[in-house]
Amino acid sequence: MSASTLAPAPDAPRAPLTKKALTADHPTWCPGCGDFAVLAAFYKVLEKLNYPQEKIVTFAGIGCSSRFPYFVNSHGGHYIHGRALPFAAGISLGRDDLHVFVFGGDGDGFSIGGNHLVHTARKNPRLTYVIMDNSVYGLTKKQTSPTSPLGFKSKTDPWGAFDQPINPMRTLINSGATFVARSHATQVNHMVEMMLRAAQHDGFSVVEILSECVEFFPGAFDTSIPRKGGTFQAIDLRKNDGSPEDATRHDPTDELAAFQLALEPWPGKFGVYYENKTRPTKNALEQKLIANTREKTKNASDLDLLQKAFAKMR
Amino acid sequence: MSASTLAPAPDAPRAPLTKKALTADHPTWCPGCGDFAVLAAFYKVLEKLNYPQEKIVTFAGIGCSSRFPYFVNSHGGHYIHGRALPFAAGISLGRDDLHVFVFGGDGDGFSIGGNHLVHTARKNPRLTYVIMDNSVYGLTKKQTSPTSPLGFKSKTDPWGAFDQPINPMRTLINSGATFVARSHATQVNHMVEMMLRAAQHDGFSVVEILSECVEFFPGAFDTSIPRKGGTFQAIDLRKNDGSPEDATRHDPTDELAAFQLALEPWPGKFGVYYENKTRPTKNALEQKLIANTREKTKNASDLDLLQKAFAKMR
Amino acid sequence: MVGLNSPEAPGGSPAKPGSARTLNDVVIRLAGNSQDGIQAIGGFLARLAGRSAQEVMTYMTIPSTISGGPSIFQVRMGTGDIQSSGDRADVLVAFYQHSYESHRNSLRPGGVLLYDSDHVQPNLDDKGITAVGVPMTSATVEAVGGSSKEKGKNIYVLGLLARMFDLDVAKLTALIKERFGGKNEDIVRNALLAFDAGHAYPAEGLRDCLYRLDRRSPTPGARPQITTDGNTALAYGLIAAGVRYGAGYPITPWSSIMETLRVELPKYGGLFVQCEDEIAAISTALGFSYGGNLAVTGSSGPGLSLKAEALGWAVMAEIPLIVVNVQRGGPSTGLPTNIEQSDLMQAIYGSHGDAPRVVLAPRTVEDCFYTALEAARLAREFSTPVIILTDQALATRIEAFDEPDLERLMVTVKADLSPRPIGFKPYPLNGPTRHAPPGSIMEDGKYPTVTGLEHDELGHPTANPALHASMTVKRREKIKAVAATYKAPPVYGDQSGDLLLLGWGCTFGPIHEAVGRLQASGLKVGHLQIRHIHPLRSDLEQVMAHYKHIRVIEINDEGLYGFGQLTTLLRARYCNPEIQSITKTDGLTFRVSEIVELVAKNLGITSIKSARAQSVLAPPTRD
Amino acid sequence: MVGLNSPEAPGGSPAKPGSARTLNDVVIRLAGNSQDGIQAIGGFLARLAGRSAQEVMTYMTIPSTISGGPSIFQVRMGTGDIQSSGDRADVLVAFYQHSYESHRNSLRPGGVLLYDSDHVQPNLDDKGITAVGVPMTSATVEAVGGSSKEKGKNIYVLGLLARMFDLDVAKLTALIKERFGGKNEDIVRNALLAFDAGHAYPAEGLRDCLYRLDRRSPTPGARPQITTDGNTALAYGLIAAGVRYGAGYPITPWSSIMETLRVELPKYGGLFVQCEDEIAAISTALGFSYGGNLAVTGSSGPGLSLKAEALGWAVMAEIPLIVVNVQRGGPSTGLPTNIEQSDLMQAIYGSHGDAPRVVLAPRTVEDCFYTALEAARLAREFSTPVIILTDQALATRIEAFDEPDLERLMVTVKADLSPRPIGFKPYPLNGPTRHAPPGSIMEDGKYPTVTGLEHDELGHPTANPALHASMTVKRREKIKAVAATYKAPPVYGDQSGDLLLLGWGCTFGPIHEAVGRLQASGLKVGHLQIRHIHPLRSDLEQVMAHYKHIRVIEINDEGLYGFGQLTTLLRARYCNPEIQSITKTDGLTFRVSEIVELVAKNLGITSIKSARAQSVLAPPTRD
Ligand SMILES: Cc1ncc(C[n+]2csc(CCOP(=O)(O)OP(=O)(O)O)c2C)c(N)n1
Ligand SMILES: Cc1ncc(C[n+]2csc(CCOP(=O)(O)OP(=O)(O)O)c2C)c(N)n1
Ligand code: SF4
Ligand code: SF4
Ligand SMILES: [Mg+2]
Ligand SMILES: [Mg+2]
Repeated sequence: MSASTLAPAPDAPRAPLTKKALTADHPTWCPGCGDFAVLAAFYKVLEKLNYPQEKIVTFAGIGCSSRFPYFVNSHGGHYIHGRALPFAAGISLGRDDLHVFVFGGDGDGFSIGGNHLVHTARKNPRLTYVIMDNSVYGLTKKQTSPTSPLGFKSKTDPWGAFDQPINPMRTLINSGATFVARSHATQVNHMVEMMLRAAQHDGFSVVEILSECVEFFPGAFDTSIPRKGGTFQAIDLRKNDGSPEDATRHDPTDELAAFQLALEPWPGKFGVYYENKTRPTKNALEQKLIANTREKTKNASDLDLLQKAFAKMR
Repeated sequence: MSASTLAPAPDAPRAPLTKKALTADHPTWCPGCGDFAVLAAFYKVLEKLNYPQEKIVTFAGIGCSSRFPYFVNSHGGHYIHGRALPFAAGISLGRDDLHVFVFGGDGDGFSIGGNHLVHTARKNPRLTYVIMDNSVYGLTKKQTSPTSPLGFKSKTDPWGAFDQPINPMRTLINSGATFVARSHATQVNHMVEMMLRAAQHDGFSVVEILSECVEFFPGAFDTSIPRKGGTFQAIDLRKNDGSPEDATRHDPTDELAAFQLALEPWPGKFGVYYENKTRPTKNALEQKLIANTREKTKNASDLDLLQKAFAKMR
Repeated sequence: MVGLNSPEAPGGSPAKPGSARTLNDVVIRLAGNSQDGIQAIGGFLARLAGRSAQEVMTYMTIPSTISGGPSIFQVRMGTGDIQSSGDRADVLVAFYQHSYESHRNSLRPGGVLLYDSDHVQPNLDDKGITAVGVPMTSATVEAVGGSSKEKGKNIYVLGLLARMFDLDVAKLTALIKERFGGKNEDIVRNALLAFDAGHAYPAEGLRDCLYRLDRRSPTPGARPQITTDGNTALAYGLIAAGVRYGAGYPITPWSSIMETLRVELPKYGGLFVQCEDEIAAISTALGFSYGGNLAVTGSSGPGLSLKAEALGWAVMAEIPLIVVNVQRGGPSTGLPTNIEQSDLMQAIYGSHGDAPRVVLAPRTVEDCFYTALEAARLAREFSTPVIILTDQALATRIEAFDEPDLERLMVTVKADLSPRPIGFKPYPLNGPTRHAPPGSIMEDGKYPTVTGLEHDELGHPTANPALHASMTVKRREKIKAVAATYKAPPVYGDQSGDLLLLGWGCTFGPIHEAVGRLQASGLKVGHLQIRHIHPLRSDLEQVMAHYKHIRVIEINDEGLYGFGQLTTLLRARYCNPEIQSITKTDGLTFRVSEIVELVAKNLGITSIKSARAQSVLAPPTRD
Repeated sequence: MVGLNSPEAPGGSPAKPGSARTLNDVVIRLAGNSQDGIQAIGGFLARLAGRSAQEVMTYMTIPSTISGGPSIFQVRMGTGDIQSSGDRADVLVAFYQHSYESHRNSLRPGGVLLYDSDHVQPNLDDKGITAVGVPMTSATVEAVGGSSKEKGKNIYVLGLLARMFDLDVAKLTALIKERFGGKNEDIVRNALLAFDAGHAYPAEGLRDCLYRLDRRSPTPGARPQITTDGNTALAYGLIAAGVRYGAGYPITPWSSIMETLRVELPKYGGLFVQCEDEIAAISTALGFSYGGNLAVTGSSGPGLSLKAEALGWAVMAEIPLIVVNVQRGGPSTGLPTNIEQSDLMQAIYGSHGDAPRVVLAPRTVEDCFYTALEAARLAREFSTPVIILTDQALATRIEAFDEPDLERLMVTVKADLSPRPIGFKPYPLNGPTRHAPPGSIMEDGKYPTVTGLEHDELGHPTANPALHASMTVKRREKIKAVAATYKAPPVYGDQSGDLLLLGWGCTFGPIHEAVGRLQASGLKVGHLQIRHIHPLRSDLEQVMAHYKHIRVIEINDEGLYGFGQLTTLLRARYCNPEIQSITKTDGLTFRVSEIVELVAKNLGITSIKSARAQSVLAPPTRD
């Protein structure tokens, strides 16, 4: 089996991963942009996960939020607009030893990239996708995005947007992603918890984070910010403790319940909407195929295999 | 207002539209292909609708099913693979006087075209989309499609497909389409009814029709064909007759109920899953914008308007 | 003071220090942060010039940070033939220390540095320039009052410049009122306070730097000038051309065309759709066009790549369409806010198969308007997609030009839905393609088909070998025929001689000025800015025959074989080894001196070099 | 009988009617419906040739209906230099009346029509040919028994042909057993029954048509021949090159490469992903490559258009990748099952910005294998995308060639995940780009970034003008340097003289044969089939200098200015007006006689014309 790429044997125990080691360039976001908090939370997540630094890959499409990988000192970079997911799927499927994270915005993920989201999700490769939803095109300076609410006054809808926006949670649950959560850039602990669970999930996990664009859509998420008079409602997850009140709690393995939660009126709830721990990853399925195939060919060498294939064409 | 395109005044009453008038080339499908029945049903639908023939537009992407417009004697044609919906949206939005129908396959619509489906649906232009789902790539000769069931042995998965297929009904309901129905190519009357309702719906309407590819996936839908030992279960629609049993019937305006119906195990039910008669079409919204704008400019002539715009740049 | 940029222009009359000197044109570079509203001052100056029968050209940079960050705006204004925004500045206004440090070298020897003494400490040993410090920040706060803080600083500077150059205060005041009019009363008042404070800056402080910018009184009966940028001119050109429908997806620097059309088209009964991506955008636009109403889509580099497949469909189905591509630095995401002319080959050859289409490139802001008109005419007449290849420099720079005669130019076309007679063929082999849009009755009862498959004269798909060959010829000859309809621009400068400079797009101005300087050194030089990129105008060979050397100036790479993209096309067509390139890829427009220098070097003509060295590289300080 | 296709070949010994005559090679055209398994007979014949040290070349058409419909399969086999599938057939096997009618004219004068007398009624007045009727359908039913009906008709015909040409029955029987082996026992038995019945067809019925095809005994120690089509050769070439990952989306005629890789790669521990579209496919492949394992993606025309943007990213980020494009008729959906060479410009210029990459074009089925190896080498060595521009004709035709020496050729490369020392720069300005794939420890603690934005030597984005200029140079010079590593093919025929014929891709064989015929008429003619399309080999100018005329044979349109796509490139580079095109776009491969005729016409040399008229257009019937 020639295709695998063996990493050098793990070294002697290393010093734990720190924020300092993880910090790369200084973010070029506008002061006050919600994405700063997501970055800070992500550093914490990596500190907790303490993966070998060289095994972390952060990738993105194009957008303000997609600059994220520049600010994380890990392998990574950014690809073209809207196509980071199939790229990342290639990384993950070809290199099962890596921890792959993808970052992006609502335009990148739900507009131009919407189909890749669905098809990556149904294939379930092992990777984590964090969407920083500011309900606007930030980098291109204020056009309507697919999550812009009705009435939002952008440069392309100065009279207020009137195309029906998508519902990100519905879209994600429907996509077939095996882990779907929602968080808020003003809630650092909650973000850390959601991203941590997502990273630890064995499959395609998505966290949508409401992250305000102070430049082009200030106040977008005030209704879910307590210090601005809103309410932040976390999902009460089922504990399976047998208590009667537990039945009223949200069971994240129940797709229909997740869908119902997604239909709640704005600003809705935050937390884990859906989780499926049983569907095998594409990584596992392809590995199984490889194993079965190689069993049939009795682990023949590449040269043997190819010579046999040519012999058949004589 | 210069943009409109005025059709000549309606003529004297014309002879009703007949199958003969509607028939163009002889279909090049394989003998026995399910798409023949869809075509026959569509002729009937048009006969019933009796639109002026020149106002009917049939368009498609690429695939066996996408050859459909060649066989209908109406304005129309076919575009590139997977992109017929935004093309058709352009026809409809620019020419509100036409009746626009789009045809295509599961690959065209759910694979390469998946994102256009979602974004066209959320915009809700007035047009009808018929998907002939054979759960395989027909024209390219038997590769796995996004609706191929797990285990389907195709040329790209000779050992049986293992990527999770999409659930078309879930996908369509989630897309925001305002009319979603499902039918079966062996049930001509049912198809006619569904396509007729779709055509009469004021907005973006979709009918998914299971249509067997006898060449590359014979028997795909036998479980829903009574004469092959399967069962065809039509949806019992709510009658709003106040009867107690009516409460158990399906209410197509209830999104959650539609979603639940979509989760039923294969082969599932057939009929109208979802219908929303209240969301305005994009055609209407854009016309309203035009009307408001022109009211503000007091219906100035194009020349006046442009001269004023230039005067501001002096 | 006569600026570096017009060393040969007459009329700059030296005067004794302290008194106002008259000058033809001036280059002012405003350097600050993008929040400081320097674009606003630049805009006021440009429009003032437009209203004063002066010429004007601007240049700006966009910061690479998302919002804020260092940024400049350069204005060149005056009488005479202003074709570039100026190689070097006569006046540098520096708001911050970093502005001063980054832009000191853009100032010509002897130029004036006007700096905010609240923020900037210039090197006082720097004797090559005249440095004038003004406490811009504190003076603004003082004038306007504490609450609005430094907000009016830019308007204060505008007042200062008005004083320095004896600008028309009444016109400026009117512009300020127009701009801030609709808003809060306070805003107008504060702006005027700031302006007046700047204008009242004591003359002693500006000793040595008081000028009088030559004003022309508008020729009686002449069309008024308008002042705008290339994207705006293009958008309104499309409207004048009767284009009422469009679809697009945001991308810099295309977006502003789309934003203008989205807001403007409903006024004309049309509409513009923002789509989910560029493929959907071109598809929706093609749907509009198929419906009988010529539509527009557009993007910049990456988006044009995405449209390649659908564009090929439009070629095959022969559907009219306008595709705007505002070029920026490539490849890939490249340098999104810089200029490059590297999408030419893609515009011509970017789709698979033989997919000929028309490609036009506007040369000035004004030409953006007229190119839109021509594109629409060609698209309709030849039932073909037409690509307008504009660029980041044209898109964002401001020029003043004569207001177009809209009464004469305005186009109104309605879809022809008349019944089509028996025997109607949309794709006749021996005639122009004419579609019957949906809604048209076909009198023989046979409705037409459009497809991306090869087809017969009725549009029906066919794999007939001979038919594919003839339809390929039809599509090719159709595009060849386009050239016969061109009103191609004249050759500037010498009509024959040593050197023909060819260019395309935004380099028109700098090449034009370079011609003058090269001529001044004794060479006979002509200049042709090619607007019709594909097909090329048919008399080009004759034009070229009159010159010994032909050099093509392009902002793109010299490629694997040493030639820029337009040069490659010209060489392939004419097989003339004298057609060579002068290229660069630093993301900036060509400076006049750069062209002069590179041409001299390329031709190995040292005499030019020395001539240039004197007149261009280190011009004597004249004031 | 010596076929039309080798009029000059020796060894065809005339014999008296009724007895077997020896011949060098024969062209058999099988015409029926695609369900009839004519490809299968063709395949058997081709593999028999391969196992008999003969040469073989096939040609087939794909019906335009979805399944079924008329279809042909043509085999040319024999000894000698077989480079094309033959202009006209020596034997036509017609299964149906429509097969007879459509293909009668493909038979050379004096050729043999073998028809199924159960279905075909030929024109018996047609004296130009020998018509032999055999009740193929009923004889098969009779031999095999009613249940399988006509299923074995093709194998019956194979038996008949074996009788006619005295083919090696033992080898054919072995092939039949291998082919049907794994399946139901009955199938093998029925096939053999049908074969024997055909082979036992009474000799009287075949009077006048018994031949002996010259057999060579394999040179002792020579490598055995393999028989396969271009897509298969390419897929296995990629495997030999150590490519273990890929992603794609179905499209004809690319799909079969993807299907082979999807099935084969897991055996080697790799995998191939079927994606939702071509953009996802190239993205996934780039993800694999970024992970350190060179990957492949591919498509045909429309799919290549869709990959344009991502391909530009690969150029900018300098990520190695192989992109296969199996050309078909364009533009748009075009003629999906026909041949055309019209994606060359798009392959080179299809992405926005200056995005140089490598483009290679295999010339034969065998060369598909070796081109894959070269593509992988270049992709890795230069960290660049490489496009393999193959075509529908190569993809589907079968040739026999020497089995490659896999032991020598097989490449094994593992991603280099070794720690990178302090100071490591993935994009040094003065050295080759070398990525550190994820998993590599960076000893200075700074992890690298890849991006489609312009970047510095470390990969960090920058809008620095000078850096963009130098990185543009780096990317360009890198691709230029590729040419130095080429082992370019030799010039065939005369090394200097009157005419150099240039070609690329599938036209290798017909041009090669055309050279022989042109030489026969006294011209000195050379032939070079250009495999390295971009960059071109650097000695081309010297090669061309040895000839008076240069003509480029291309299956694409002559374009707006009269030149095919490769010709355009060559003219731009060399500015040599003697470089001209001979093009066509009828969806079919060039016939040898067509090339000879067009060259003669183009050069205005009537002497060739008459020479050709004799030897080519109307060769005397020799048997
Ligand atoms: C193919 C392509 N189309 C368009 C663009 C321009 N573009 C860059 S980012 C962006 C969208 C940004 O919005 P979002 O993804 O929501 O990210 P945000 O900036 O809001 O974080 C667009 C349209 C591009 N780079 N490439
Ligand atoms: C851009 C592009 N990619 C791929 C193809 C090849 N192609 C043609 S039809 C088709 C899919 C057919 O499947 P489906 O849409 O399910 O239609 P069916 O033939 O099954 O009715 C594909 C992949 C193409 N024409 N264009
Ligand atoms: S524009 Fe908005 S999203 Fe972008 S960096 Fe600024 S605040 Fe953040
Ligand atoms: S291949 Fe399948 S889908 Fe296509 S025409 Fe034949 S039966 Fe129908
Ligand atoms: Mg956003
Ligand atoms: Mg299908």
